Amino acid sequence: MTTVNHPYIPSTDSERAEMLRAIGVRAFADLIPDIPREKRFPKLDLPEAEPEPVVAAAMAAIARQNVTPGEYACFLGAGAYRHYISAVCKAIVSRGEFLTAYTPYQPEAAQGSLQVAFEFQTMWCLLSEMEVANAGMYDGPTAFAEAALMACRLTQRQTVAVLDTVDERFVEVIRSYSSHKGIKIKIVDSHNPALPADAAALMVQNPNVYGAIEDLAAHSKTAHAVGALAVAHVNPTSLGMFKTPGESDIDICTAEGQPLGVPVSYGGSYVGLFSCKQAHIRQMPGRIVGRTTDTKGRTGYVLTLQTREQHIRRERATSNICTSTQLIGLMVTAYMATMGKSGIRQVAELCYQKAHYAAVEIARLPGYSLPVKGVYFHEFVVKCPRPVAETNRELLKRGIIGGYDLTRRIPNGMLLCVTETNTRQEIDALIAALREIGGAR
Amino acid sequence: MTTVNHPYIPSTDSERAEMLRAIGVRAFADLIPDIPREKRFPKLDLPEAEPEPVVAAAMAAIARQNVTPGEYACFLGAGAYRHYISAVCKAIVSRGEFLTAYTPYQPEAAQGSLQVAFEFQTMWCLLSEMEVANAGMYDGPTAFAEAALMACRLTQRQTVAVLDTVDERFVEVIRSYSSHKGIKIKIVDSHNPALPADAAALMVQNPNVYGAIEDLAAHSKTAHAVGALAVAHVNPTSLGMFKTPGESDIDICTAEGQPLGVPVSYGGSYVGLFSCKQAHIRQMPGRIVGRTTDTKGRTGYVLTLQTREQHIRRERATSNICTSTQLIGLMVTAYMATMGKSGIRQVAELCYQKAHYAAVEIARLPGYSLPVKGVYFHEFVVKCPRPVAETNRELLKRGIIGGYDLTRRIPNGMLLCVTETNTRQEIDALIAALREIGGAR
Amino acid sequence: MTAQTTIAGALDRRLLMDRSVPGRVALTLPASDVPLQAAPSADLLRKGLDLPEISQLDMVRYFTNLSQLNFSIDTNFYPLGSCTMKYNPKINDEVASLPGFRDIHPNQPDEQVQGALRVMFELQHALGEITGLPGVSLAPLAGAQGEYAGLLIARAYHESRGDSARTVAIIPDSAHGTNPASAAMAGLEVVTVPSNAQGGVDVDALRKLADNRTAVFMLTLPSTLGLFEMNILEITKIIHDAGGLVYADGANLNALLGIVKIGELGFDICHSNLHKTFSTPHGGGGPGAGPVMVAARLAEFLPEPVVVREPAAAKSSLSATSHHGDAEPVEAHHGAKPYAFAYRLSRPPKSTGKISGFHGSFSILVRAYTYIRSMGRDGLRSAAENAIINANYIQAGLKDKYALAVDRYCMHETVLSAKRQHARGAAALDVAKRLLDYGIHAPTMYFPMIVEQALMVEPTESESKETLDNFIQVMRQIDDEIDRDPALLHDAPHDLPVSRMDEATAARKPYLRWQKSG
Amino acid sequence: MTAQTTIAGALDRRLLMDRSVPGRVALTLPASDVPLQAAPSADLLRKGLDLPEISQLDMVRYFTNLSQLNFSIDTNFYPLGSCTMKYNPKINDEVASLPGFRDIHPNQPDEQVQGALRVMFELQHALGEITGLPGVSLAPLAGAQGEYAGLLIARAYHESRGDSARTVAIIPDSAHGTNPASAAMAGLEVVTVPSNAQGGVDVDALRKLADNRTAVFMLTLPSTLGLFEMNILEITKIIHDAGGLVYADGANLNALLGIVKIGELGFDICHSNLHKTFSTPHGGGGPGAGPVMVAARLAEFLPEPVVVREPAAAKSSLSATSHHGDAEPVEAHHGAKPYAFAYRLSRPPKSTGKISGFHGSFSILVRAYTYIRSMGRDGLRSAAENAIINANYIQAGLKDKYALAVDRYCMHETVLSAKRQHARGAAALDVAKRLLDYGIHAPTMYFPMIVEQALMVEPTESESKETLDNFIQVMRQIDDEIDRDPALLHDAPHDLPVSRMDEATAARKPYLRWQKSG
Ligand SMILES: Cc1ncc(COP(=O)(O)O)c(C=O)c1O
Ligand SMILES: Cc1ncc(COP(=O)(O)O)c(C=O)c1O
Repeated sequence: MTTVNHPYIPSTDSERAEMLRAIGVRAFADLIPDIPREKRFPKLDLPEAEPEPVVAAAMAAIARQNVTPGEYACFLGAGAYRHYISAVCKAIVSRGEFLTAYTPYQPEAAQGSLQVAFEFQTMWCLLSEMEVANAGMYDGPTAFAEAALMACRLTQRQTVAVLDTVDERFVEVIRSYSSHKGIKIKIVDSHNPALPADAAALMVQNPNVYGAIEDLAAHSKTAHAVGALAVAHVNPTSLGMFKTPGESDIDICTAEGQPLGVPVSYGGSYVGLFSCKQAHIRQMPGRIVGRTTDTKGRTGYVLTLQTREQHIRRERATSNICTSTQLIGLMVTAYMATMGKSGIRQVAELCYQKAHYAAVEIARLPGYSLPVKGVYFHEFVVKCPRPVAETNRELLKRGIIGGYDLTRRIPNGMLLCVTETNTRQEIDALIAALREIGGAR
Repeated sequence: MTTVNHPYIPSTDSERAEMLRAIGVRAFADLIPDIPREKRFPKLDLPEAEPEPVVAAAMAAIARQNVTPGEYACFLGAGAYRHYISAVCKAIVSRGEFLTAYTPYQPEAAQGSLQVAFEFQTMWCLLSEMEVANAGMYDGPTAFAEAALMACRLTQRQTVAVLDTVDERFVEVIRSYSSHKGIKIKIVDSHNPALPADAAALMVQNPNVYGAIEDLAAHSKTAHAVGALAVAHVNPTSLGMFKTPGESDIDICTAEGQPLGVPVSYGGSYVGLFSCKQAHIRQMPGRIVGRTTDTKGRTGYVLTLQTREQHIRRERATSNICTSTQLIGLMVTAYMATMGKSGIRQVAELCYQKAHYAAVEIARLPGYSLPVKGVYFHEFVVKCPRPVAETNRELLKRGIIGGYDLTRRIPNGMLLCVTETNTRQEIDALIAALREIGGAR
Repeated sequence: MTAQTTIAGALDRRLLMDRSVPGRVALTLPASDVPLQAAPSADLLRKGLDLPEISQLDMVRYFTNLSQLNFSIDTNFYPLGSCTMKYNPKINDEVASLPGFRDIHPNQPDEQVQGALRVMFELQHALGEITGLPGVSLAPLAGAQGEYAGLLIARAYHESRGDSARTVAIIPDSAHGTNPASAAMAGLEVVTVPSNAQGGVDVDALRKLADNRTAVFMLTLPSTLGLFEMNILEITKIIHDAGGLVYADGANLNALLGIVKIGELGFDICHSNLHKTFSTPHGGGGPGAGPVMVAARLAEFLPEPVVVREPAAAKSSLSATSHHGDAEPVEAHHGAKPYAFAYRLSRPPKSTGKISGFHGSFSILVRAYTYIRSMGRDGLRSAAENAIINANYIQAGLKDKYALAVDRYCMHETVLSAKRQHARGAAALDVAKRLLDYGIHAPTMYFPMIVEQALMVEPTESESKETLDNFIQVMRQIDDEIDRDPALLHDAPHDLPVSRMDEATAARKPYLRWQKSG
Repeated sequence: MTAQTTIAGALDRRLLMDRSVPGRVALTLPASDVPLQAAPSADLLRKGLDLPEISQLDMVRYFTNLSQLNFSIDTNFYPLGSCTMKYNPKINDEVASLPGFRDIHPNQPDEQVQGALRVMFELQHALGEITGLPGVSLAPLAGAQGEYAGLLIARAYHESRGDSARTVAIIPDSAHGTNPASAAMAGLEVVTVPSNAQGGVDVDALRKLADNRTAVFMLTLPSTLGLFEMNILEITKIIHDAGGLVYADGANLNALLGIVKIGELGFDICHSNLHKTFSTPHGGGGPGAGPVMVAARLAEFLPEPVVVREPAAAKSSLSATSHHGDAEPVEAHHGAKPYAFAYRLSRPPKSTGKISGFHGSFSILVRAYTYIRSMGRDGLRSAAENAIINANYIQAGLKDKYALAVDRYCMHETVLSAKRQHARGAAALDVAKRLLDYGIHAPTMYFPMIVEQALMVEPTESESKETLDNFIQVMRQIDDEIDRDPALLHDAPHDLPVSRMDEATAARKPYLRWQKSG
């Protein structure tokens, strides 16, 4: 029996002894007769416990080993976006009662989490103009992939058509999620999307991998023409301004929730947003919260439609998802609520304005051009005179974290993202730096 | 009527109009007939409202204009001390229910704050080994000054003897607090404290202005011999190790609470700790929380002995204090509780060990000496070969915030403070830097 | 009720020491990393040390549960008169906890803390601007200390003129208790002037009291009755004519922001409670900050420190015209070169001296400064206007049921009298306690003392109309309950962690700390 | 009850949209600072946008009040079996919110995020060490995704050997629902193996099922009955002999830390729920993280990314021997010079690919890493031992009143059966709901499904003996209440924000979002 006195373990030696006595054993080892003796108590090649002040200092030192946006101007997007998060949101999210609760299986003891989830569903429906939503998925890409599976279930078909303007990252996740179910993925030309007749879904990203706005309504028509569902994966911030999936007759809408109040945090934890038409709810994956009444007629909220889920339906469940991302959902809820009607719109417009200012100015620089046509939101591709990695290294020297390297699609293509967090000063510095770097050869 | 839409002001124009109608006036100005017309609505030379993202960025930029301990090694003490504050304490203190409550005048709606204050009183009594304590004063120096006034009330005398090893800063505050009441301050020689016969109190600081330990028991005897009270102002961290005021027969004990879990925060907000012998409670200043029962016999806590206070007794109150420092009291409470029996002792010992290591090593450096004899805790005076301001400037270039300039008492005297937050690496860097700087001439 | 309970289902109110178990720890510290040093002799050391021994989880759970026993702005409407329980913006807390503010040491030389000094300097400017009294010291740690500082200034002023017989402070009977208490601390004799029927100062009485012994007249503006003094210009003239100074207790400054400048009414000195008007959190009873503002001719007496700016760097004040980039004015502080710095702490030439440990309630000052920037000049005025409208709206909604202390338009708060309710069997206390059952904090009760059965209601501008409407409805319903079921009031509150407390016993047999016995 | 109430004194449960008032704002944003750009054509734009309009105070108050309706670890004992509701250290949250972790972008090149990659690399090492399975990918976002990733690896392994007829997953009847669900997603046919009378796997039945179609056998260890499989070595051998792989559902890893390494028992693959064993907050249902660990020979199939270290910088792993200064290994990243960097993201040669958006649940990974450093090797073992002792202590204190699913010493949790209580008129549900009245969260109910009236109790190591004693007492008292006053159970909970909910109607007529009607 090791006897470590640790802040996270209250029992003292004498208490442990007392408990063992009450249990009726002499030593701890008597409690684990089934563990093969020769395998017990292996040596762990791990350091000894570090007191909190040591850990705190060590972790701060490690954190400083990263180049941190905020200290550096940052124009990276491509799936994760920097937006201002109000102190109000942080205060709400740090409440221990939200942070340290479990999934609300006991509704009487979890009305806080449940009502938040109901607000989340509500506001995501309002923002996407879809009819119903679930309480969140792991992240955007997995939500998109689950939408593909859902479309296959709904149509009883096994082919998923993916527009060629969808990010490869998403296609990979869709493949991981579907490959062993015999589902085939077909990449279709965005300019002339020819869908196979047995397509379960047409999967669209909006804005697409180049940051450009897709014609969702047209894609819906294309899908519906062959009896497929239209699935759109959208940037939620863009909905503050652009036409919604709901208005475009999209059947299933997913999104990466991160831009709505979630720190970029090296890519996680995020939350997938998922909404669809009312008719399809019983094939929706994930947790769903519904309103009902208690024995005294009081309004309250519960997890509902649980028969879709793995803990009831097991191998026939709509998804294997169990622990989801409720806390990140809370961040998104607090964010949407705090930004509200005017704020969400304003963020979208600021992003649009600043990105366009940057794009127009960069396009004027010798050697730089904007190779992708079409309307864009807050991301756009710049063709650079020098390789992107090289350009970015030069930018970093000037205190700027540059854009995302899209060379795989466009030679020397850099996807730049500008949000409301980028000041004009930063944008002008970027422009000046690009001019300098571009001309350096 | 200005019509600013502001996050902190919910009413909209139409609601305001509705309310004015309900009140029965046509315009806001109708509500302020008593304000001289010609004085109304002056121009304020202040900027326009800044949205939260702007304020947040601006304040972060201003904060970066400071040289921040933590980024720099820091050996400053002299009244404010850097100690490790657990994340637990920060989490507790940031709870909105504590942060945004008022003084607990309605006990039924404030049992949280009241029980915390009772814990505060308890733990400060336990730490100082005094019999009773109040719920906190503005800060250490004002607590010390109020103790002088209390001693005058108790003894009906008008002279306060202050040991010459008490920091001038404290003497100034005592003077501000007492001068217009006709109270005289007499500075007495610490080696041979000759008290005037009409002394109300002997005021002692421990550790004293040089960081050295005073013989509190001897000072108590000296005071009591002339019928004066012994008042000790102590560093609470030192009580983790050194003999207590209680054991030394001190009558009134005060302390700066800051070292117990309060950020140094450029000198405020802090909290004054105040404890005394049971016999004197009715002359104690400040808020006091007591235990009692409710109509159903349940235990609870209330503000008590309020007849001492200004809101009841007005000009005959024991003090004018009203808003005090309950939240800082909470920080101290959370800190004492989290450190607990072993932690408080261990912090004191770490401070002692590290300070002594530093002192011994610095004393070995050519040109440096320790001019003050006696036992010290975590501060000590170093006599430098070069002026302190100059030495500190040199230290800063090497990433070190040096000591407190005590030249007013000791030529080239620098008061250095070493706490558990200073790593050996930092201390060794200080020693190396002092060697280098000292020899530079 | 989600709290920790006992086996009997009651709240678990045990104290930490009762939860303590030898050997438990909530935190550990690293071992010493320096060579072992000689210990001090044993007789210098303390013997035992009794403090709680609790695990970290139990610590968090204890305090989290305790917090939920509180009413607070973050959870409840809190119309506590005279206290300005307005919203405390979260961004202010976030800013105050930036390492560059939270971790700077009060003994760092001025050149290392230019950011902090800039905040203080610009806050001084803003407060001077808002009050019309340009001399500002941020040193006082709360309103009462601001008063005391102000009175010390008044005394120093008279003494500097050889006018040292002025030892009387005239104070209205409606004043807050700190006013006479502060005056007494300052060695002044307190003389009370009565209020007139309209809740103002009895001017004739004042005229009789004002003479060559008058050091200062202290007036709360708006008054503790929530009224703007109707004879204000006459009053300040009377005092000035008698050679005295006029002090404004600025606790209620929230009603005057951008509406009128105290200094332009003839006041010489005032304080402001930043924890009221400037939205810093009350923290369950502090910390506060009570800066003192004075007319230019009194600035030389201000308590230290005062932050000054070197003329060289004349740009960055928090003003409409000269407000510049926030990262500008001070040079970076790296490397070897000496700093260019602009702000420094100073001691006014005839300063009344030091009244607190360091430079004031800095963490509160930072919050107040952040608030002022967030509000801007129009936002501040809007705050005052909405605070006044909200108070009058409540007054209008209740005056048929609850008597008014004075039937006039009020400023930021309305003082009701529960005398009719009292006549029907329910005291102001009962009404107040019954409000708690509705999740609304009680108004200030029995203050000002000159009003019978006073209930002082201050909604502030940060409450919404629905919240006010709900309050009005509840107050009216409570009035109904007196006749319907008086026990609802007498036994209130019903559902809180405790019912009414035996305060008499608490005071008679003070039990002020945990005792081993339990 | 200190919450916001309606005029009727009930909780105010209105939703944000019901509280919305046109024109209110909780936050404002600065105007654009760039020249006005051409707007997109109107037909590309959305029409209306309905979202709440609420003031900032009302927003804070709304969410703060909501939070108080929850039970949570920070406020209550939460003995929820299979969920490991242990203490979530506050320092972990503080670390995760350091700008250097919180604000780094997932698309930053490796050389810019060496700190982050180091955390991931060392966490991989630690998890490999704890489980004895050295191949680690941190990509999976929760336990269920870890399972799925593991099953994809199993499939890829068999396929890489041309053994593609292996399409069966054998799963015990006691398994968690995610196991069969994940297997189905991976295109495997699920075959169930029954449990034996001692709660272990029916070895004979397993032997019959294991054959050349067996892709994988999934076993939860300790099992969902809280038992360590008594024939574990035999079982792993049976599967291996049949050519299958053995998967460990590591949801219950908390019982094994430093007690036994899963890999040494013959398991090939496992996942671990960091949000359970490694104390990251459950957040009301996630986010979690479910890293997958595999034997060395399977490492080439791991999902991407995996963090690798360049041999050049062979120092800083989180290991007993080579753990060095935290600020060391990576060169500073200022100025012009190219970085010396050691860690990079990589894709294993035969990777099953990408299963989530970026690099895993980073904010959770940081917390788990911090936890492991805080515990150290002895602390981890101590956690497991104390978790096991605590569960057995509860079991011993209740077994005379509540039947045990299996009467053996348990591991970290004990599965009680309320069948005797059920016979007397109170179901497991009633007991569970009644516990809520005592401020204790309900145990997991009716799981595992093979146990009648199951109540699965997992106290964890972070609860104190008093808390356990109180729980035992309360459970015994509840048992008494069945005969004394059964309504206490049937109508429970009594004092919570809601009583039992009509879940049937909720599912029959789904009401899933706010509607204008209300
Ligand atoms: C009118 C008035 N004056 C003075 C004060 C004293 O201010 P403080 O509590 O900050 O010391 C108060 C505070 O309650 C007050 O309401
Ligand atoms: C035994 C077991 N397996 C798997 C899981 C699934 O893990 P997660 O919820 O993280 O997806 C759980 C979680 O409840 C569990 O208890």
